[in-house]
This record gives sequence, structure tokens and C-alpha cells, in this order.
Amino acid sequence: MIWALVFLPLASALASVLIRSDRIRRAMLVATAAAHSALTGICWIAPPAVAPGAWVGLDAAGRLFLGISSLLFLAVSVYVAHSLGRESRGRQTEEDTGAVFVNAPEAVFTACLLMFLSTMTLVVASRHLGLLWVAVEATTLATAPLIYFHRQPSSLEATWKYLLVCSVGIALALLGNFLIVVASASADGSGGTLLAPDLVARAAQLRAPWLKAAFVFLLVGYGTKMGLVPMHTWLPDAHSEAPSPVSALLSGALLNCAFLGILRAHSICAAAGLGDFSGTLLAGFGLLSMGVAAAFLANATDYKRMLAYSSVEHMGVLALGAGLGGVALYGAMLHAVNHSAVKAGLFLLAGNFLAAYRTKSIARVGGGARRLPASGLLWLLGLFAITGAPPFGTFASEFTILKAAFAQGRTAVAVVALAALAIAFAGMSKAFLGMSLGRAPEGETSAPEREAASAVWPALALLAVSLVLGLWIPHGLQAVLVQAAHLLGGGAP
Amino acid sequence: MGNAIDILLVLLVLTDLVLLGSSRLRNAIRIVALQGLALGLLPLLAHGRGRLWPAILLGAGSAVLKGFVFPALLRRALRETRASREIEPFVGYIASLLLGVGALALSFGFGARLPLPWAAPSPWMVPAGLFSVWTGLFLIVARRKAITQVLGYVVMENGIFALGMVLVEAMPLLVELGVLLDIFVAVFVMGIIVFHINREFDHIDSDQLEALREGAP
Amino acid sequence: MLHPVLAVLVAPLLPGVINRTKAYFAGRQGPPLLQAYCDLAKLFRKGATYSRTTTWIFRAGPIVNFACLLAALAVLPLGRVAAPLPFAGDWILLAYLLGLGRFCTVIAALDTGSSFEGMGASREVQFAAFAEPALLVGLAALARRAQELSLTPMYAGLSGAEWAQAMPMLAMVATGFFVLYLAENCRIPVDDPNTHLELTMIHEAMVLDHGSVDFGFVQWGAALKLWVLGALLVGLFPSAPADRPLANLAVGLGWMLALAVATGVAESSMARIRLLRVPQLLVGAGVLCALGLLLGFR
Amino acid sequence: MPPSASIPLFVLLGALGLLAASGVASAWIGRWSERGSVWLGVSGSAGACLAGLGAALAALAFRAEGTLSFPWSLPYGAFSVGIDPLSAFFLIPTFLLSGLAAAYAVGYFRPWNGRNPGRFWLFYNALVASMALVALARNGVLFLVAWEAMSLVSFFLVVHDDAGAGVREAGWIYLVATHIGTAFLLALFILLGRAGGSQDFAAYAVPAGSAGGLFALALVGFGTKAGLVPFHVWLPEAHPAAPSPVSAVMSGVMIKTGIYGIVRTLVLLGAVPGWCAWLMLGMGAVSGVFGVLFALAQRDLKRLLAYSSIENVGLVAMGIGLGMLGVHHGLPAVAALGFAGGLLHVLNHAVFKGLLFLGAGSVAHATGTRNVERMGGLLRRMPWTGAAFVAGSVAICGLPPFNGFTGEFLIYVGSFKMLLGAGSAALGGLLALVALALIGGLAAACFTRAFGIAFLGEPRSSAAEQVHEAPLSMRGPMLVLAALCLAIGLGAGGVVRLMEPAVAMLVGSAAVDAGRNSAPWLFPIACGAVMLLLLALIGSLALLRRRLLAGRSVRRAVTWDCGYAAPAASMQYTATGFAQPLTQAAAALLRPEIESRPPEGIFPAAASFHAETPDAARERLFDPLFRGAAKWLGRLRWLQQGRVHWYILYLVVVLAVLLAWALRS
Repeated sequence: MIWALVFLPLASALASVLIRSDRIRRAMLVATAAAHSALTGICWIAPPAVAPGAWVGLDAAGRLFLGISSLLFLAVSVYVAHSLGRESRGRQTEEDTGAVFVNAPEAVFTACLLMFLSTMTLVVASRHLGLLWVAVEATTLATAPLIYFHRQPSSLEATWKYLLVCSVGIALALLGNFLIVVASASADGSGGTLLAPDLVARAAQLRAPWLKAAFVFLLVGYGTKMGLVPMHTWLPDAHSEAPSPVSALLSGALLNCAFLGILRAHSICAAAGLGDFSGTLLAGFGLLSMGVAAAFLANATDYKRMLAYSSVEHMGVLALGAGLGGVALYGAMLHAVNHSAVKAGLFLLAGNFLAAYRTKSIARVGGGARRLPASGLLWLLGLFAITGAPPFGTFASEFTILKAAFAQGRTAVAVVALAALAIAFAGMSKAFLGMSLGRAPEGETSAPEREAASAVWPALALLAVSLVLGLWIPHGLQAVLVQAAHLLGGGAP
Repeated sequence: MGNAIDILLVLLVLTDLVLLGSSRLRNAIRIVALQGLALGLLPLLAHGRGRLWPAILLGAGSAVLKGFVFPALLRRALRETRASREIEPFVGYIASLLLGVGALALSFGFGARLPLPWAAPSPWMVPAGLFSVWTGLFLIVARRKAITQVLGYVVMENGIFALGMVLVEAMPLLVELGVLLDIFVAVFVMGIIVFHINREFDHIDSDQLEALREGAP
Repeated sequence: MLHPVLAVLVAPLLPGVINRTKAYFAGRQGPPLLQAYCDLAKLFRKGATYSRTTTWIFRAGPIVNFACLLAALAVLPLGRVAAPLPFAGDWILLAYLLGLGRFCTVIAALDTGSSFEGMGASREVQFAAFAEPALLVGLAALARRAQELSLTPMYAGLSGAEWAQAMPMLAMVATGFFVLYLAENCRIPVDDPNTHLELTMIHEAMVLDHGSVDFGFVQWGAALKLWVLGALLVGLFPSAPADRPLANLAVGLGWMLALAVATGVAESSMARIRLLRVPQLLVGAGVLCALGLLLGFR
Repeated sequence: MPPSASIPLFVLLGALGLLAASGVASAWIGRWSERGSVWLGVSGSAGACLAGLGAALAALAFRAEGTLSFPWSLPYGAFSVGIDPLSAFFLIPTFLLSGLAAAYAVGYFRPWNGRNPGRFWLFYNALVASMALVALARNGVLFLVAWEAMSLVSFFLVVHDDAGAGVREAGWIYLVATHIGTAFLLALFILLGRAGGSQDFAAYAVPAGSAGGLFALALVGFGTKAGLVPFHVWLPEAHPAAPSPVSAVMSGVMIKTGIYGIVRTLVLLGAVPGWCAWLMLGMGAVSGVFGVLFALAQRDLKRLLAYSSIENVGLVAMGIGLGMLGVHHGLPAVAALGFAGGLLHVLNHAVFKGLLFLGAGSVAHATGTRNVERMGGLLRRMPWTGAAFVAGSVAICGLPPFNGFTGEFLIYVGSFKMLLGAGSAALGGLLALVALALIGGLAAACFTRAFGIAFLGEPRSSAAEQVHEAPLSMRGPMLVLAALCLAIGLGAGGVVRLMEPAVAMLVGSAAVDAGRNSAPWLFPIACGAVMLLLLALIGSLALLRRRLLAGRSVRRAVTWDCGYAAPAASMQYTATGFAQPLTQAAAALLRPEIESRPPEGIFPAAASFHAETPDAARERLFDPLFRGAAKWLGRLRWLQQGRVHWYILYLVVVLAVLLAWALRS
């Protein structure tokens, strides 16, 4: 079952290289995404049994993140099928930098997209930390070409930074894996393991110092991929240079995968009685990320970079929730769902803005609500969804995390977090209002444009998800969230 | 055969030091290749017990990759460039060497702080591995060219590989191979990007890649 | 019930008294005491001329103002003569009735669109803003002294004995009230009712356009306002025993006329101060009243 | 739950449902039929408001109390709604004004020329619904959701006409202010629920000794919405920017949800330390004086009204603060008077401020400007609007016989009763008294100016010459409100009697009785009688005047302007000039920015004078703060300076530091 989830996209990736016709290839992309979602749905309804020693298997956390990734990919694939048609074939000029460039072949793009899906699936499904590592590194390699789709210097630079920073970081994570093996091996050096469940089970016998060192390496390594400050440096570049749907996937799905890696390590530490150690580290990085990201959001100039920094901020929220533990972990799980949906939706909308205004500069976009009636309005709603205003889902999750912070008596933490959120809101709202309200800057038309359904509906659907989650959490999801929270050593309200 | 391992590890450390001091890209590539070949032997020597074939497979694979494929890749990228063959350091060679010695000392210290719970094939194992990781990172940070950063990545990988040898049996072969494959693809893609960079910018000084930054608000 | 009627009838006498006094000091013979009544009688018989700019506001102003003063008499005691409708906090209503009257006079002035009346209106509201706190604080001082929330018992409590005990406090409040009395009625030193120089004009400027019946109500209203504020002041002075209403009424009337004479004396012996200084004068009155109140603490 | 409570509660929930449904339907229909959309929207909101008003009145009259709770899958959330006299009382102005403003909006927005009316009606009905839900919520999460929803939809209404950059700025300031306020409320509710564990109001418990801090949180959070100085900065920006019916609802009702929140917090907290009462009283006094002074300096009619809202909220806060002082010092009568006065003024302000904003809307609609200097002579051209506006002006100055007087009267009497007492409490009474008197005088100056310059005299611009009276759909609501001003003014006794249970929730029924018995704190019948007498006198004097003028010559002429042959409209006193003496006196606070070209020479060329009065708190507190923060935060941008070498170095350093920290021992 799980292997089907992994290999189905892989197969169609190979196919997409062979297929000549763009139309068929796009159709196949959407079809694959749909099939993947369908299989995921089955996994949710009837979780496949897992053999004790198996390397792959879907526990609650896996199911949760698999669900997010699959759903996101479906929405994005619909959007991509449209936006690829929007891309011009020949040489084109980037308005901001004035660079002339051509696009990478669409076949390669589609293939990498599908490989990305398959590797992501492997990440969330692997119970063996070594396999997890392999999969995470594989996602990096699969996404690098996607970022370089627009073959222009800036994209190249972004790709290079992404590849180098992430590869180095993840290499450190590999070292962390080795240290875990050492920590778990018996006195004669045999019997070390990397199976997460076994490790949790044998947590008592693990060697504390080695485990600590291992966690540090894993945190720094996967934290690089997840975008925790100060390892986040690749993130704004990659997100701003990649095509918008790719940015959506990076923010909405990829970062979560890295987060899952950290969570696995954290749960092992927690089981081994080092929960305070790892929790403190996580919470610290969470607060740091929130604060620094807020500072960058306070005077953003490029709206895709702004969304990227907002992702950094929300990764901080996730890390904070995981670090606080207890109910906050449940909050973090819920927040992962909400953030992925909203952020992906926003990136897709940003794509529409970019297509209409041909610039990423906030100052040069205005009157969006007039020119792009649907996208402009959704953009405003997205502002409230991403900044944690009720009745959107982000409010519920952030409320849960903050309440946990207060309940644990960590008032200072909660106050800092609240301040960061407020600063971020002030910054983002200024940008968002400037873009969607008022009239277009001179030289730009304010005349309403006809927007294609496939360009609007994915974003609408994703925002709707977050709105629904703000008013009502379905029972099935609730169950998975609670299981996942308990599995990773947390609690639920 | 402990001393054989020792010799290999000393070789590893020495190559690292040479890398820190070398000023010509071609030499650097040659040295990294040598390092890769040397490490290829490590699995065989490190673990005879029972699992010979996997060790051989692993060693051979890594030797071939790091000894022949990567150098070829990098040379090709280098041949394309019209830029100078100098390494162009941020940190001078002498300083690099001195820092290197300091780092070596630190890695020994670290090894002492975290003693292996069992008798390692060689006391040098952990320090040498760590030192080589450090060297790799240093090369990435302190050298200007993108291609040197690829070299640094490979060196770092070598270090991790060496450390991994402590526990081949704990790491299932499949995973090891997966790791190897990943590294291969990574370096391959990096090579391609270096190639592109050099075509786009007519130089491979990655410090010129500074278009993407936060200007003044 | 007697006091309001008396007030309405006798009020026009007060300006007469004041003018006579001033004339005496100026060594003139001056107008007859009952001049105001003749003016009213004449005005009420005249035909009217209205500016094309004006609306019903202009016509309503004088009568509403007059009505407010009449209504104020319902809660206003004269010394120990009880008011017809006393209740807790009635003096708040009194103050705000005066406010309503002022409001209507002001907008009636603005209704003409004349710059002079606008000027008068502007000054009127400015001084009122300073006068109102002074008045209320003064009354608060009395209320605290008498531990009463209604004017009638408040003033009924004041007697010679009271003065013996609380001389300084009552004196301060009385002084403050006297200033207010002069200011609210636009007498010297705040305003000069005899000239229409734009430097001085406050009340007189606001009614430049009024004529005939309306002006009659304006004049009568002005006289009545003298009476109302005067009553607040003279109520402080000792009067006859509480069980002799008529005697009290007579005493009150006597004080009232005396106050008019005093006003005349003040007007002829003082010079008008510069308009910019008027707020200071009013604030001074307020401070006096506040001091009176604070003396009550201890 | 007794049926007396459940029936109104279900009716109210039904009203909420109707509002939501009609809003959505209107937005949906609006894509095809403008007329249908408008009709759906207005009928839905008017009907719901009517039903809700009835239910609220009934609940208040029958002292209905009860709570309904439905499970809700949100963490810590539960859909618990409840009714009690306090909620019922605050619901009355909400539904009353919202319904009338909805009717007004029909005429105000016509013609829609192409825009979809549904967008307005969707947000408008949602605003009304969320305001009502705020009053009904009995669960922290539900309250916050309703609260923030209220802020968001009102934001969308503020930027309804977003063409101008000013509107965008206003919207942004409003958003940020309300969001930061909500952050404080978040902390408040979480801390309240911390002890109990649940977020239901019923389960809230106050940790010992923390009541003061919690009240401070509430004061900031709710005070931001209510517009208490210095948290008012958003108010003078947002209210003028919004369409007038929305301004009316925001100013008349929405900011009162902040007052409701403060009062509700008092109920939840029980006893609060004395300094809270002093703080409340002080903030009220400051807001009152500050608000009226700035109102006096405005030329934009709606901005003026917005500042006067700050003033009136200050009056309400003073009433509440007085009540709190009374409770703290054990003076039941004062407590009852203070709270009663504050609450009554909430209702009154809703009525006359709504009226004034609607009037201002009609004027702006007719003249196309909000600048009073360009109006004048409107009363003759818009008699109904003018009459309604003058009624509102008299009411807002707190002058009898209109309703504004009644609330202030109670607060006055309260402060006097406190003044009669001994000790420091008496000083509180003095403070309240002086502030009230000062505000009263300044308000009179402010609104004689507003009405006089805008409606009287000669038109000051061509725009003001050819104006038309507002259509019936706009006149009607204004006249209804004007009538209400008079009715409440005369029938205040009954209104206060109706409010008693709400007051009792705050001071205990014993105090209410004590108050009623000790002094006639219940609005004195005699007072109403004098007001009636006043009306009678005015009537009879008017008749007398007519009789006297009958048969005499009544001529029309130009204004006698001390001899000017041809007085021109430009010779009239300007609004700026009218207020100048007072603004001059308060220049230290107002800091007007004046640029003037005085006439020079024997034959002076064109001279000019221009005065702006920007908000003090914004100019001197928040703008510098925000600028400084942005600058300081901008320093961090070097982190992202573009060199991949540095980026890797960050990794190395972090790794080294963490390892050192992890392996220390």
C-alpha cells in the first residue's frame, strides 16, 4: 500500500519524461495527484497494518503529514496544469531584474514535481531514521531543478544556495543518525538500531550524552531544511525565485517533512527522559525564529519573500509548540495543517498577482481587489487566515499553544510570542492592504481581468479548509491529531 | 590490522591538511580523489566479521565514485571556466593550516569527551572523521569558488563516511547505498549548477552570487 | 409659587436700578427706573423685520432662552423661600437650563450669518466653558457644607449662624458667584452692555439682528438672567427666620435690589478688562469656589 | 432554564441566523439583481433587528437569565450563549440603531452603479450578528471569535470605498489597533481560564491577588475598542472613512462592545482593587476632555463626531469608574448612580450619535464634502435633516429636555453624593464633577459650532447652494432617532427602572434598593416635570409671539451687518475662527499646525490661513514608537546579506555552540 504511494508518482515521473504532448502530461500530473490523494484517503480510513520491524509504515503523525502533503499536491497540480499553460515558450524578460531567460523543459519540471511527491511520501512513511535521511536528502535533490525552472541568474543563485546550505545541513543530520546508533548500541558495539519505534521502546537504555549530541546534529541538520533561524537563510531566496506553485509546495509540504524528522528525534529524547533538553532547544529556536522573522516581516519589500519569512515565523510557532510539549504539541500538529493550507493558498494567489503585475515588489502592486476581483479578495482573507485571526483555523492552533505556555507558567515565552505575532501582523497587513486595496500604481491598469477558474479555485479551496478548521474540526482529523500528539509524547485538550 | 586502519586515518588527516594549504584547484581535486580511494579501503579493514560482501560492495562503490567519477565531473566543470585556476581564499593558507591544527586538537578533545562505548577499530577513528568534517566545512566557508565548495562538501562527506565505518553493521547496506546514491546525485547536480553558473556569470566565484539579499528597507 | 411670579415681574426693574446707579455716579440724571418696562411694552407692539438668511432657529432663539429662564425659576429658591419643584440635584438642571438658553441664543446669532454675531457667539461659548465649572464647583461647596442635594434645603440651611461658623468658605463662594454674576450677565468688567464696539461685544453683539417681539423677549430674558444668578448669590446672605416666608421674600427682594446697586457701583468704579484676560477672571472665580470646597474637607 | 429566558434566547439566535442567511443570500443574488440584493439585505437585517430588539426588551423586562451550551470541536471551545440583564441591555441599542441604519443605507448607497450591493449587506449583517454574539457569548473562545469577526467585518466596511489612500491608511491603523487589543484580551481570557481549566465563563476563576492585573489587561484590550485615550488612535481615522450608516453603527454601538467587555470583566472578576476604580475614572475624565477639545478643532464633520465619540465614551467610563469607587468604598447609592448613569449614557449616546452620523452622512451625500467650512445655509435647503441634527446636537451637549441630559444627570448626582462623603473618595467626586462641567461647556461650544457653521448662515461654497433634501428612506430613521432623543429624555424614569436589573448585576440588588431609597437616585419625577414645563412654556411663548405679531408688518431684508451694504457669504465667521479662542487656550495639547499668509501692504494680495490639528497621541506617542521599532528591527536585515559562505558559517557556529552547551557537565 505504502510502496504504491511511493512508486505511483515515481512511475508517472518516468512516464512524463517520455510523453511528448504537454496536454497529456498535464492531465497525467493531475490524475496522479488525484490517485495519490485517493490512496491517502484509503490509508486514513483503513490504516495499513505495520510489521514490527518494517522500515516503512504510517503512524498517526505520518498519516497526518501525508494527508497534508497529498492534499496540497492535488491543489497545486491543478494550478500547475493551468499555470504551465500561462508560461510563455520562448525567451522572456524578468521585469524586476531585466534578465532574459527561457524556461526549463516542461517534461523535466513535471518529472521533478512527481519525484518530489514520491520522496515526500517516503519521508513521512519511513520509520527507519536512515531511510528518513535518504528521503529528506532526496527531496532536496528533487526540488532543486524546480527552483531553477526559470533559467535566469537569480534563480540559479537561489538554487545553488538552497542546494549547498541544505545538503551541508542534512549531511550533519546523517552524522546525528550515526550518533544515535552509537547511543543505542550495546557494549560490544553490536545491536545499534535506527528504527524509531525500537528506539522509543529502548529509550531507557540509550546513552544520554550521545543522544544529546545526536539530537543537536539532527536539530541543526533538519532545522536547516525546516527553516529555523539562523539556518533559514536559503528559504526566502528559494521561495521568491521558484515558480509560485513550487513555493507553495516547499512552504506547505517540504518544511513539514523536515519538522517531522525533528519530531521523531524529539520523541526519542522525550522517551529517554531528555524531554526538557530537546524541548528547551526546540522552544528556543521557535521563539528566535518567530522574533527574527517578525523583524523581517515588519518592513518587507517583496511579497514572495514576505510569504517566505512568514513561513519561517510559522515554523517557529510549530517548533515552539513542540518544544512546550503537552497540549501545545497538539496545537503544533493542528497548526501544521492550518499553516500548510493557508500558506500554499497564498503562494498560489501570489502567482496570480505575479502573472498580472509582472513584479514581486509590494510597492508596485496596488488595487488588486479591483483588477483581480477573486484573487484580490482572497488575498485579503488570506491575510487574516495567516495572521491567526478568528474565525480561521490558525487562531485555534495558536490559541492552544499560547494557552499551554501560560498554563505551564511560561508567561515570558507567551508574551514574546504574542509580541512577535503582533509585529508580524502589523508588517504583513500593511503590505497586503497596499496590494489589494486602492488603485493600481500609475502605468498599471485597474480594469478587472477575467480570472481562470483553475487559477482561483485551488487557492479558494485551501483557504476554505483553514476557515472550516477554524469553525469545526472533523472527527476523523481530531482523532489523528490526538493520536499523533500522544505518539510524539504530548497531550490533547 | 589496526595499524593499517591507523595508516589510512593518518592519510585522511594529512590529505585534509594538504587541502587546507593547497592553492591550485587541480591539486585539490587530485587530493580529494586520493582521499576517496583511501576511504574505499576502510570498510574492508574496519569490519571483517561476517559481513564481508556488503563491506566490499560499499568500499568499491565509494572508491569508484569519489576516486574517479567526482574528479571527472569537477574537472569538466573546471575545463569550462575561463576563470583563474587559483583557489582564492578568504582565509590565507598559513592561517588555514594553523586553524586546521587547532581544529585537529579540538576533535581529539571531542573524541575524549565522548569516548566510544566499545573498543573502536582505531582510537583515531572519531577524531579523524570529525577533523575531516571540519575541514570540509572550513573549505566551504573560507574558499571563494563554488567548485571549492563542492570539494569541501565531498571532504565533509568523507569524514562522515569515516565515522560511519565505526558502525557499518548497524547501518543496513541498503541505507548505506541510499546514502551513497544521494551523495552522488547531490555532487552531480552541484556539478551541473557550477557548470551553469560558470556559463551565466563567466566566472565561478560564488561570492559574486549576492543578488538575492535584503537591501535597506 | 409667589417667587417666580415676582421674579418675572420685578426682573426688568434691576437693569433700571443698575443704570440709575451708574448715572448717579456719572453725575447724570439717567433713565427712569421703569425704562425697561416701557421698552418692553414698545417692542411688543412693533412690527418685525427679518433677515432673508435667517430660519426658524433665529425666531425660536429668544423664546426658548426666555422659557429656559422661566423653567429655571421652578427650582430656584430665593434665600429661604422654597422653590416650587425642588428635587435632589435640581441645580444641575438649573445649570443646564441656562446652558440650553445659551445654546439657543448662540445658534440664533449664527443663523444671521453676520460676522459680528458670529464673533459674539464665539466669545459667549468660550466664556461659558470657563464659567460652568466655576458655578458647579461653587454649588458643590454649598452642597457639601449643607449635606444636601437640592437647592432649596441647601439655601434654607444658610443663616447668620452658618456665616459665623463658615465665614471664609461662604465668603469665597460668594465672591466667586459675584464674578459669575457679572460675567454671565455681560456686565463690566467682562462686557459693556452700553456700547456696540466690536472689542467688547459679546451678548449685545449676538442680538444685533433681533427686533420687535423677539428683542422684547431678549431684553426680558436678560433681566431675568440677572435675577436668577442674583438669586444664587443673595441666597447666601442671612435672611429672616425660616417660618416667615413673606418676610424672607421681602429680604430677598431687598438683597436683590442691593445687589443691583452694587453692580452699578462696580460698573462705574471699574474699567473693562481686556477680553484675553476674561478667562483668567473666570478661572479665578472657579479657583475661589474650589478653595471654598476644599476648606470644607479638613 | 426557565422559558422566560429560553424563549428570548432562541429568538435572538434565530435573529442571528436570519442576519447571516440574508447577508449571504444578498451577496449571492447581487450578482444578477441589484434590487433583489438590496431588498434581501435590508429586510433581513431590519427584520432580525426588530425581532432581536423585542427579545432583548422582553428579557430585560422579565429579568431573564439563562445559558445554552452546545459542544464545539474547537480546542477549549464550546458554543455557550446566554442571556442576562446586562447582555439584554447592551443588545437594545445594538439592534435599535443597526436596524435604523440599515434602512438609512438603502437611500444612502443609491445609485450602486454596477457594484454588487450584496458585498455591503453581507458584511453589514455579519457585523450586526457578531456584535450581538459578543453580547451573548459565554465562552472565552466563542467570545474571541465573535469579537475578532466583528473587527474584521467592520474593517471590510471601513474600506468599502477604498479608492482614496486615506481610507487604506485608516483601515490599516484600525486593523493593527484592534489586533493588538485582541492580543491583550487573549491573555486576559487565557489567564482567567487557567485556574478553572475550561474557557466557559461559568468556570472562570480569579487567582488570588491577580484581579487588578487582569482588569488592567481588560482595560487595554477593551479600551482600544471603546476608544479610551490613549488607545483611541484608530477611531478618528476609521469612523470618518467608513460609509455613514457604518460610522453610525460603529460609533453608536460597536465601540460600546468595549464598554460591555469592561463591565462583563467586572462581573467575572468580582472585587477589584481601588486603584482600578481610580484608573477607570481618570481615563474617563482624560478621554472626555481630550475628545471634546479635539472635536472642537476639527473641520471634517465626521471626524468631529468621531472625536466626540471619544468624549462620550469618556463620560461612560467616568460613570463606571464612579460606580467602581462607590463599590470599593461601600457607598451603595454612589455605586448604583455611577453604573446607572454610565449604562444609560451608553444607550443615549447610541441614539444621538447615530442620529448625528446619519445627519452628517446626508449632508456629505448632498454637498459632496465633509468640510464644514464649505457648507452653510443647509437648514433652509434640508429642513428635516437640519431639524434632526439640531435635536441631536442639543442632546449630545447633555441639555434638557433631550436624553443626553439624563445620563449625565445621574453621573452628576453620583459624583455629588460621593462629594458629600468623607475622605479621598470625595476627591474622586470632585474630579468627576469638574471634568463633567468642563466637558459640558466645551461640548456646547463644539456643537453650536458644528450645527451653526454647517446648517446656518449663507452657503459657503457653490456645492452647498444646490443641495437637495435627503430621500424619505434616509430622513425617516433620523426623525425616529430624534423622537427617541426626546422620548428618553422625558421618560428617563421608566428607562432607569427598566435598567435596574442590569445595574443590580454590578452592584447587587441591595445597593440598588439602598440607592433608590436613600436618595431619589431613580431619575426624579420632578425633573421630568420641569422638562415638560419647559416644553409647555416654549409652546405657549411661541403662541404668544405669533399672537403679538399677528396683524403687524413683517418684512424681509438682508442681515444688518453694522452697515455693510452687501454682506457676502465669505464674510461670515468660519468654523476655525469660531473655535479659535478655545483652541488657542488649549494649544499646548492640540498643537495645531498653522500655515498662514497674513495680508500685507496697503492693497494686500490674497491672504490665506490653514490650520490642521493632528491627533496628539498618534503624533507624539505611536508614530515615533512604530518608526523607531521599524528602524530597530531593520538592523537585523544584515543577517540576510547574500553570501552563502556566511550562511554556512551560521550553521557551523550554531552547531559548535549547541554542542558545547549540550556536552557541558
